[in-house]
Amino acid sequence: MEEISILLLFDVLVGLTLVWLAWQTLSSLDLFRAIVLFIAFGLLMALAWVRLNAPDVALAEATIGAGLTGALFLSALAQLSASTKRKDEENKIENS
Amino acid sequence: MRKIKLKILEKKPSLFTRLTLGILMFLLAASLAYAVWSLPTQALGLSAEVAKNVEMSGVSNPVTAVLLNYRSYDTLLELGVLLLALFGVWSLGGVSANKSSFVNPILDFLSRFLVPVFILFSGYLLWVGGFAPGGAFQAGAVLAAAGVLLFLNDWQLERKYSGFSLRFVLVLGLVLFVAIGFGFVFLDRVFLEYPPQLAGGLILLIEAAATLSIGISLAALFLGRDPSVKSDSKIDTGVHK
Amino acid sequence: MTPAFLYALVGIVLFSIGLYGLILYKHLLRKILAINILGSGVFLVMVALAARTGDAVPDAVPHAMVITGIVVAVSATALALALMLRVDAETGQAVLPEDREE
Amino acid sequence: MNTLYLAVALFLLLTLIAGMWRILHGPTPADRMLAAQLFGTTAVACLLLLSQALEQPALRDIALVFALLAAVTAIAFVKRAWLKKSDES
Repeated sequence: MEEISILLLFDVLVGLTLVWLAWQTLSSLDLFRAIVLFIAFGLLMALAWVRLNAPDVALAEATIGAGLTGALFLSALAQLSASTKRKDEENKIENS
Repeated sequence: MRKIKLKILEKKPSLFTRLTLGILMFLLAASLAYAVWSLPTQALGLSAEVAKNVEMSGVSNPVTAVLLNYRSYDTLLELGVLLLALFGVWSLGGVSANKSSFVNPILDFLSRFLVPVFILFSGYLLWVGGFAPGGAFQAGAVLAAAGVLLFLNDWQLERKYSGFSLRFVLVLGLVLFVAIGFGFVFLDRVFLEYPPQLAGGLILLIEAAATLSIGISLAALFLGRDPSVKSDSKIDTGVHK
Repeated sequence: MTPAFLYALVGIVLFSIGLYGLILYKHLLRKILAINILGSGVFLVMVALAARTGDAVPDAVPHAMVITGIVVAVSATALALALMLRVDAETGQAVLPEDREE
Repeated sequence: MNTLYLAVALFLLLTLIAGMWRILHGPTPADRMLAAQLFGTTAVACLLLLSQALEQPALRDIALVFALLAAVTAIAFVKRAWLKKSDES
């Protein structure tokens, strides 16, 4: 019985943290912070799949979440901030 | 190091908008929760059918059996979707990533060490997929991670491989899947149905090809541009700066 | 309160949060993040409903669909990010045309 | 013994949630990224404990994936989000 209550507590904690992370990810104005929170969200999703007895899905989420999503978003952010920065400088020159 | 502020300038939506949308979303969530609550707490779904036919499918992992045998249409079309996404990215031209001439010795060593391990692990996941969690998608994703690691290290595909060879590997999974699917149509079977005694080997063959295609496609998606197009030729965006 | 129902509930909340973010926020990167969270919510509901088999093995069909869905989601994300970079290169702002601030 | 494993897994989950403070408050991007990497490491330990307690050996493969692929995100951060900024400054 003890084990079941520990597992239930585990589930509740994972669920609440998932919701909290999702909210923080979306409401974050700092894009880099949002991406790092999203990477953490993916990690926690893998734990949720494990608890739902879906190890295949957990494995897919782990490989994609750890290996691809983070790299894709970080790479896109780097290219994005480079071009917006250029735009800011252009504005500065025009305004001066 | 200088503290980096990457804040975006976005006006906060008005309180009225946020409140209205929040209430709407709450109502949506509440009605969905009610719908889930009213479902029976015990439902076997299709698990009995899956378990009954798993001996005939050629593999003992039920998820692989569903993916590559019972519902192989899904997997086939999914390979097509992956290719379409890649064509979409390529057609956008892509921004050529800045290449730094500086080679970091630590990263260089790390990638030399890790990439073979990734490839080995990808093969392991492919093999283990027949009887335990694993399979083509997971193996392909690990292979793609190896590719991402190489691209992050400013590795470039040699030009002689970036044309036909690359495209051949990209479509290999899809073509082999369709070919095997159609192959047995002439032997009085429906499309994508395999004879039970051959199913195990055929699934492994298809999965191996699919792993290669998925891995290379995902890595190419990360690269974001067609490697056979010269990286210095910038595509005209049509906007005069 | 079974774990399956708990996770289904979490999935529904994630879906709602994702939809809220997708509608409200203008920056395209935040919209893409919102779509990903929304999708994760849907996957969570599907797998949670597949786990209602009691002590038996969970239903493998939704699992297979979710695995396919995860791979499709990541390729769609890559395409969306490429589109966002193109919009950014054309206009200097990573927002949809109707949200553009002059 | 299983109860102990599960209790330790729960404790690790709590430390993981505590680690979120660093992601939320930074202050530098490197702090946030390292906290996310710490998430991964804790998840590996958590998965190994769960695999022992729930008798699901497949979870070890997932832990292995996390341990192996964590490097990719870290390198993506170093190459794409960090070096560039320090070059410019």
